Amino acid sequence: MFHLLWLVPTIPFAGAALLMIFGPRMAHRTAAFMGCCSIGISAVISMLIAWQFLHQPPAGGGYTQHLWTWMSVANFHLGISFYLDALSLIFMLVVTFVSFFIHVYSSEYMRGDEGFSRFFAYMNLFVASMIVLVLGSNLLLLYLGWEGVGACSYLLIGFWYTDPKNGLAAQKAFITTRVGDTAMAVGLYLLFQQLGTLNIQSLMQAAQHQWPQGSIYATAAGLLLLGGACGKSAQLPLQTWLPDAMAGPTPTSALIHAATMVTAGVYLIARTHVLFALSPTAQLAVAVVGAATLIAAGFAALVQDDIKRILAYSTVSQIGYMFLGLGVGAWTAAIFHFMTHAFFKALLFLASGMVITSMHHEQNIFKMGGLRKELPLAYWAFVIGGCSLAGLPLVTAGFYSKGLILWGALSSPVGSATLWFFGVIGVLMTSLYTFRLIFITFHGPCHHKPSQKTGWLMGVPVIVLMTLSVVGGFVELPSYLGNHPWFTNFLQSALPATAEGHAALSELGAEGIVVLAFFLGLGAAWFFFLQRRELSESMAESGLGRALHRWWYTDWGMDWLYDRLFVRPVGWFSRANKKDAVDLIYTGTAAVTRSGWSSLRLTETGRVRWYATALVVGTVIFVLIVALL
Amino acid sequence: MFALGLIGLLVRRNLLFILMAIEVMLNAAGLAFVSAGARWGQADGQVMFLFILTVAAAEVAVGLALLLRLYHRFHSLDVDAASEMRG
Amino acid sequence: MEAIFYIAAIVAVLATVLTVTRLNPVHALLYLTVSLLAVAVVFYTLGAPFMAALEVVIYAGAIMVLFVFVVMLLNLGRHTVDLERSWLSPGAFVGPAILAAILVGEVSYLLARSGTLTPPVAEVGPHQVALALYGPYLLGVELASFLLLGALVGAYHVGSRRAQGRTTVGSRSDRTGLASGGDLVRTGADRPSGAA
Amino acid sequence: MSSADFTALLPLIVLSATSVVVMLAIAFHRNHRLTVLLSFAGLALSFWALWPAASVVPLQVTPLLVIDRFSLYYFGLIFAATAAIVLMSYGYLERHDVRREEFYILVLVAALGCCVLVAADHFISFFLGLEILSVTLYALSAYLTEREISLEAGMKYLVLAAASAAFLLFGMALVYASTGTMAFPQIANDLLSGGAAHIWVLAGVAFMVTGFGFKLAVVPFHLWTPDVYQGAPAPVTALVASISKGAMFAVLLRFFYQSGARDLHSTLLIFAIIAIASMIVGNLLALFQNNVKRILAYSSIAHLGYLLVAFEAGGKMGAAAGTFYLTAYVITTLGAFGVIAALSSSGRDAEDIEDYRGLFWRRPVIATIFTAMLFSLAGIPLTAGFLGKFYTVAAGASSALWSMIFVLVVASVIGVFYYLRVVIAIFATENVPSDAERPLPAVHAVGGATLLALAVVLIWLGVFPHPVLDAIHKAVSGLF
Amino acid sequence: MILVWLIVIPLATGLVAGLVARKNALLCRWLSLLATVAGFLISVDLWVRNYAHISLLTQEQWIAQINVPWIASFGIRFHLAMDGMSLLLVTLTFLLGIASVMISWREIHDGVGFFHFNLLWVLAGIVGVFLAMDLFLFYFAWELMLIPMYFLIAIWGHERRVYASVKFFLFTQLSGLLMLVAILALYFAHHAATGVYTFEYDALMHTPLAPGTEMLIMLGFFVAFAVKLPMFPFHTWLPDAHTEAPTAGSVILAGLLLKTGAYGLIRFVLPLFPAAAHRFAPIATGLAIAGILYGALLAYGQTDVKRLVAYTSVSHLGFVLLGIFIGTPLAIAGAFITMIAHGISTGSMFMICGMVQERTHTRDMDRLGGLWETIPRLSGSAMFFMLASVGLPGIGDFVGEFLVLLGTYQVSHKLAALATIGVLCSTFYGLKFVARGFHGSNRNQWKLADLSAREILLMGAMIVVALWLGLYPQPVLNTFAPTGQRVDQAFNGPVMAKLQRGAKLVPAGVSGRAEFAVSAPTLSQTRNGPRRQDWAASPALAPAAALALTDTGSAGGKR
Repeated sequence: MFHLLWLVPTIPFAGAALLMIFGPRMAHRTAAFMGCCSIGISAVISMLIAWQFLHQPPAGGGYTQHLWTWMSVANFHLGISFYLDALSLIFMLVVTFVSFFIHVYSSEYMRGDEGFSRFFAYMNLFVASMIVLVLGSNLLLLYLGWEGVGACSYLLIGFWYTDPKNGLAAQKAFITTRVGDTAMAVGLYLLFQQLGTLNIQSLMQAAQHQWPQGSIYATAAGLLLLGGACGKSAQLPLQTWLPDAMAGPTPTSALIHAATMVTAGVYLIARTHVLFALSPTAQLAVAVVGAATLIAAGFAALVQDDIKRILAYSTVSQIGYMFLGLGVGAWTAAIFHFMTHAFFKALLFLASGMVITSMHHEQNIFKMGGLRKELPLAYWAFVIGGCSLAGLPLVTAGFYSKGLILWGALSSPVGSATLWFFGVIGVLMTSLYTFRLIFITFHGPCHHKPSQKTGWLMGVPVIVLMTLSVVGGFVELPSYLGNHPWFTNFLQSALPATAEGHAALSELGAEGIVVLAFFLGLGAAWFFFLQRRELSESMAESGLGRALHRWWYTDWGMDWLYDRLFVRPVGWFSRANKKDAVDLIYTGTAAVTRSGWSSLRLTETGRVRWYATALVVGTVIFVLIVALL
Repeated sequence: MFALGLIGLLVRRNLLFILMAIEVMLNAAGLAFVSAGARWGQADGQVMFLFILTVAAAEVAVGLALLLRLYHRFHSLDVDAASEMRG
Repeated sequence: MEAIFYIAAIVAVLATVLTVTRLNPVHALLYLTVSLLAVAVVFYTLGAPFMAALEVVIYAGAIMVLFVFVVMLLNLGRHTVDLERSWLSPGAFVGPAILAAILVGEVSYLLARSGTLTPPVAEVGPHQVALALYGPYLLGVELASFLLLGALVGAYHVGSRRAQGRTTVGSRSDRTGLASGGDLVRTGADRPSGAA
Repeated sequence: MSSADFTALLPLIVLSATSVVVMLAIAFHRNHRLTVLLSFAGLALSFWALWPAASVVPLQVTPLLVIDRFSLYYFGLIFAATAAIVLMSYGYLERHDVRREEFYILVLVAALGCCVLVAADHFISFFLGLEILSVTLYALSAYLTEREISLEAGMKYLVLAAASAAFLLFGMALVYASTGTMAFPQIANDLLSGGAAHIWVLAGVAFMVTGFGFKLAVVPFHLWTPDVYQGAPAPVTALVASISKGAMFAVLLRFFYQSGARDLHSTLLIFAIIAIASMIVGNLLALFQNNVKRILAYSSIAHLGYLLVAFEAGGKMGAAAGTFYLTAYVITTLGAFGVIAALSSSGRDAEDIEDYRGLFWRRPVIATIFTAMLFSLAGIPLTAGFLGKFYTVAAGASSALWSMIFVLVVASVIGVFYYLRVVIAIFATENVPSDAERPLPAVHAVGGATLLALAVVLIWLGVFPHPVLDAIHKAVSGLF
Repeated sequence: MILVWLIVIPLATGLVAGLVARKNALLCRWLSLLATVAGFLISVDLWVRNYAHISLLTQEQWIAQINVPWIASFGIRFHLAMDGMSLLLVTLTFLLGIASVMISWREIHDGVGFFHFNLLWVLAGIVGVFLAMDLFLFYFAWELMLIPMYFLIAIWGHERRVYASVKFFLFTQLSGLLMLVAILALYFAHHAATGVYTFEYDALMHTPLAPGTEMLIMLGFFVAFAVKLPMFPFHTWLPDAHTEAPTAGSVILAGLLLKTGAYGLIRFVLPLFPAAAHRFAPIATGLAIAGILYGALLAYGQTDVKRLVAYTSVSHLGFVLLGIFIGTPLAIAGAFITMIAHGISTGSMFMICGMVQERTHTRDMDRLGGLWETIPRLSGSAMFFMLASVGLPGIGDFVGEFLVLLGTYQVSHKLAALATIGVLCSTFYGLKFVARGFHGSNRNQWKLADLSAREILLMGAMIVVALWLGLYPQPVLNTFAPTGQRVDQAFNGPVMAKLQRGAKLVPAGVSGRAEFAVSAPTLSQTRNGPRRQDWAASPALAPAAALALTDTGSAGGKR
């Protein structure tokens, strides 16, 4: 079965190519069928591969499929080859399955759109790239997928291209992630220069052998890769693009900007965990970035009024958790959270898509309200997804994954109480903004009657994801619940287990605090946004409240800062120098030459006596030369 | 004398005078040859003078013919009258 | 002998100065003739009597006669003098005179640097000249004949009033040109003259 | 004079005989076509006579002329060029209402003058050759006596040429006075021996430079060039630009090489100044000029500057480079002025740049020829001009004249600009005048064929220069 | 002989096509197409037949050559020779030739014959440049290709064609003449050293030169190539020329003419003047970086689509220059791939601009916009090539740029980082191109015809080639490898040898640096890591090492 691995990215890619070439003339039904089918097949193949992986794990925990030589120059050799281990398998499975459901969902959601086949083409291309990203056996192939998903994200954010605002959002996303990619590319050069290869497995081995613990190279490489990860995963300070990315169609937001692509940074760091393990500095940086992001995004989410933006900030915040997990060496916890997050965040987005379609593309939650009765499926999806997101104890997937991360933050040798504390604050915030969203949208008075009902094509994926959001957490039960770390064990061949240090609190005790935080948040949300809504409004109206509101609303003003620092200077320079100042050198030369002409021209007076005079002057000069020499 | 011819050439606007000035210059050059020949006691200088004489005659012939044409054309002997071309 | 040389030389120079500065073409021509005659004397003192003779015969004789013919043909008289006066301001001499002076200065400096001329050694008479001319320089004579041929054809073509080919009848412009040529002042003044 | 002398002089004798025969023919029967035929036949015969002459060279024929391979090469060039001029004049003069036949006598005599210059190794023959050339050129420039500018050109040329000849003579006299000889090789003896009179020679040479410089039209003796080029009838301009300069350059080479004056420090300096100034000034003057004849005049100033770089380089290579460059230049200018002549009408020459607007779309063949000539002037490959420039730069490089080469490079880039201006007009697609707006005269068959032949030679020289290069190498060895 | 055909076919067809066009313009087009296709097939055939042993060409340098005397008195020979690099470039030439003929099918109506004459002659000139191994012949071809190009711009160009064509001509002419002077200087230097007059490439390669002389001669060559490339700050002719040229002209300019500059650097500057090139490398690479960034920023500022694309060329060719002067095998190979890939992608960009202009009669992005709505296929192609230009992995441009950067990093961290920022900047203009040109609302209500079958074929082929280069560039790399190896030996060999002999700066293993593995790569752990580490450990950058060397050289025996 392993040898079918190459089909997993190829089929979506072929689907994308066919859709691009023949799409414009295709019936929407055919296009949808083709799009869903190609992903479906590839999901099935992944499943088969996973089946075999579980039963007959490949020797050494990884299987490499070499397709062809990509480039080979001097001592630089790279292949187009795929590498499958537990880590990539998890990602592959999640990507193919979630995207399959989202494809199915989209076939109804996008119905009637002009660019229907184009949408599926892009989505397929995205899936193909994402799979290449997770399967690439070397960093460059990973980079190919990495950039590929970036491009697809750009294409999909700007999918409704007629509105320039969407285009701007798309450009912002692409450019911001590419800022990170620049760092990552430099990291690649560094790794190759130091270790002589870009093959991930050899690289990891070489790093372990050649670099001592705390090596400066490991730190540099780790930080550069972290830069890339920050860009793609929308972490501080490059997080600003993600909320704007919500300009794309909602399924896109669900798939790319929530479930899969944005977690590529997590995958990258997990993939190259050896480097981070070698460098405490780099690892700490990851953790700090994660912690800072989760708090910052939490505050930003709290004051948004656009339903998708709230979810976007929550995504940023949740990826912050994953980074925190990675940063404290809780590798498997981070991956675990990735998986559950993929489920519940996709669910939330799909549900919000249902709301938005019903509300005639109205996204402002304050113009909604009381939708509980009108849209029960969406409501329950939100409730389940929201609880999972916020970590309702015991019954939701999010609770287990987030708990694992937080326990890692507290207990691992590189972790600390401070990091843990930030995590807990994050839980409070999450619960606060999640339930704020739910209460405002679905409870309270009803402002607008929703119109159309959604069909089963949208309903089924939601239901499936609802299920997964609940049961997805049971693959890893913490010690206080019987200690069944199936997930961690499964990943053992690819990622080391979280090292246990001594913690100030017992796992159960710590978990208790987290649960407390959750309920605190829930309660506060209930109080401020359902029970005494006017209180929250008056708080927002006060001077300080308004300032804070504005500050958070604009994501801590970072867009403004970047605009002043980078965008405007570059734009100004380009515009000011549109005519190319360097050209002045040459036009200047031309002007000098021309003036030479016009002045010399005066010597041609047409008068014969003047000509004779010149003759004589010439003679005088030359005789003078003779006389002087 | 050569220099004087030169001055004449540069100063006069009347083509006739210019031709005369040229004659003076040629004559001066001829004088130089004759004296140089005399210095070396050779006939060559004088032979050269003879040819200069011939040339002077030829130049004057063509020059005066041209002068007549110009005069018919421009009704003037002013050389600057004939300076249509410039620049 | 030397005294004659110097006197003749001074006369030649003075006559040339006058040639250059006279306003009346006829006067200038006469001075030029005087200058040429003086040069003939100089030739004689330099031991070239044959050249002296030729100078008188050809230069002062033939060539000057050509000039005189032209002057007569164009009827250059008083009008020309007026015109020349307007053209010739003393200032016009300054530039050329300075240039010429520099040139003379340079040459004299160079000559002075190299030492003095040796005096003439011996007279070179017509006989020697003839031997040289028709001996080694025979080809030169032939070439001179072609020079004259060229000048002849050229002067004939350029000077001819019927320069036109077969088809032309004596052109009117020519005739009017000749007729109006009588009055130099009027026609000359018609032309835009650049003189200040 | 021995029979060998006669054989050696045969080309010149045939040429002079031709001019006499033509004159007699005119006297008996005035016929334009017959005159052209006779002239052409005479030139062809003279060309043929080079081969018998080649069998006896090198030979000093009387003290005045030396017939060696160098002379013969230039004879050939002059004959061929004159033949081309004669042929292109036919169509040109047919359109003009003048006495046409005398033109050919003058052209033949001018060619004779050039030949004498080329073969001269004595002041007397030098001077006589120069004056034969000058006197005929006065008449030729003013040949179209009904045109004011033609007369003006003749007058300007006469006054200045006579003045410069006087300078030349004066210089010669100084040289003669100090050396006691007028033959170039003997001057070398005297120069090499040094002596007190040395300085006289220097002064003499400096005066002679004026004479050379005037005929070559190099800065600062160049001012007459555009006026004469513009005023003279196009075929005459071709003559002034090609063989007159060619012969002068030949005698320049011969005089300065054989008399040893080239090796004088001051001479080299003077010519370096002249060369650099010519290259820059010539090209700058042409930049935005709108009269094609004047453009070519200014460009000729620059080209002579390039030639002087070869002269400065010296040695066999310099002489050969100069000769090759000159050959290419002669062909090119003949072609260029031939086109102008072919397109000229009776009223005026086709000298305005606007006359050529869209020419390619109206007369592709002649436009292509003109373009080829312009590219050759600009030194673009496939043309002889390119190889000429290449050879010149090579000669300069072999003598390490880097500063001059640098000026050459920069100047020729400036030069490219104004050639392109003409080319742009030729290939312009907008505002192309129709035949009614700006009628183009029919190109005369003879002239057209001549132009085509010139173009073919131009390309041939540009691609397979080998035979000509061989001939030139043999020729310049005669100088040493 | 086959090489002569490669030149003669376009030349002869050009003449014939030019003549028949008056009678039958269509025949002229078909003839031209036939000639370019024939040339393309010949070169592909050469490639396929020789592919197996190209990489083994160590003794015998050339796949094919012809060498006969031409102008014997100067020692000039008609020497054409082809190795892997020229083979690929010739193939590219004919490929883009086909594209140019096809793209002009409907665009050119006036002077069809002369147009195709020029088109084919410029191709012939370019092929000549790529094949000439006699420096005189090289210069000959170098100049020869300018004239038809000039005409293409000056006659069939857009509004400011005269200005642009003259500017183009003057720039290239001046730089070309400087190269001529340099060639001659080399020629005489070689004569002075050996007594032989020759323009032969191989012979001149080993001319002993004093450092100062070598530098000056090298600069002469360099300027010519740098102007063609074009290197900052000699680039200003390019935007004008590219913008004003007709589509085919832009394609050839961007796709081929610029490559002749890079070709010259690889073929002549590095091997002929290794020491001087090493000393000059810091300046050259600095200017390359300046070009990358400056070009990208200026491209961003443009509103004329063709001008925008033109500035991207400045930026991309900066990578080529960077790679060449970094001079490690990786970087040079990367530079070469960039050359090929840039030819394809930017050529296609210009074709797209041409198609847009043909349909809308404007190139102003302020007047375009929203084109996707009416011409999705064309816009899709534009999107693809924009992504190519932006350096999306999987498309040819990325491979080249990545290899260059990877190679650069081994020599200088800073340069690599700056150049990578250049890649980032490419995103700015790329996105602007699509956003302003094709996205947005269709304000002007354009209703246009989408790609015709001919155009689909063209674009499809270009996309396939670009993807092929991006995903499987190995055949190209293998074909280029022997050339790269020789360049590396010539460029780095002497310096390395000196390093080893004299200063002992670097341990002995470094001489193995010249190795240029082309054998089937073993993905498992071919770790030449330690060697690389040497480079890293001694922060002696290749050029810096050379600098250090000259210092030791001047210090004489003190060490």
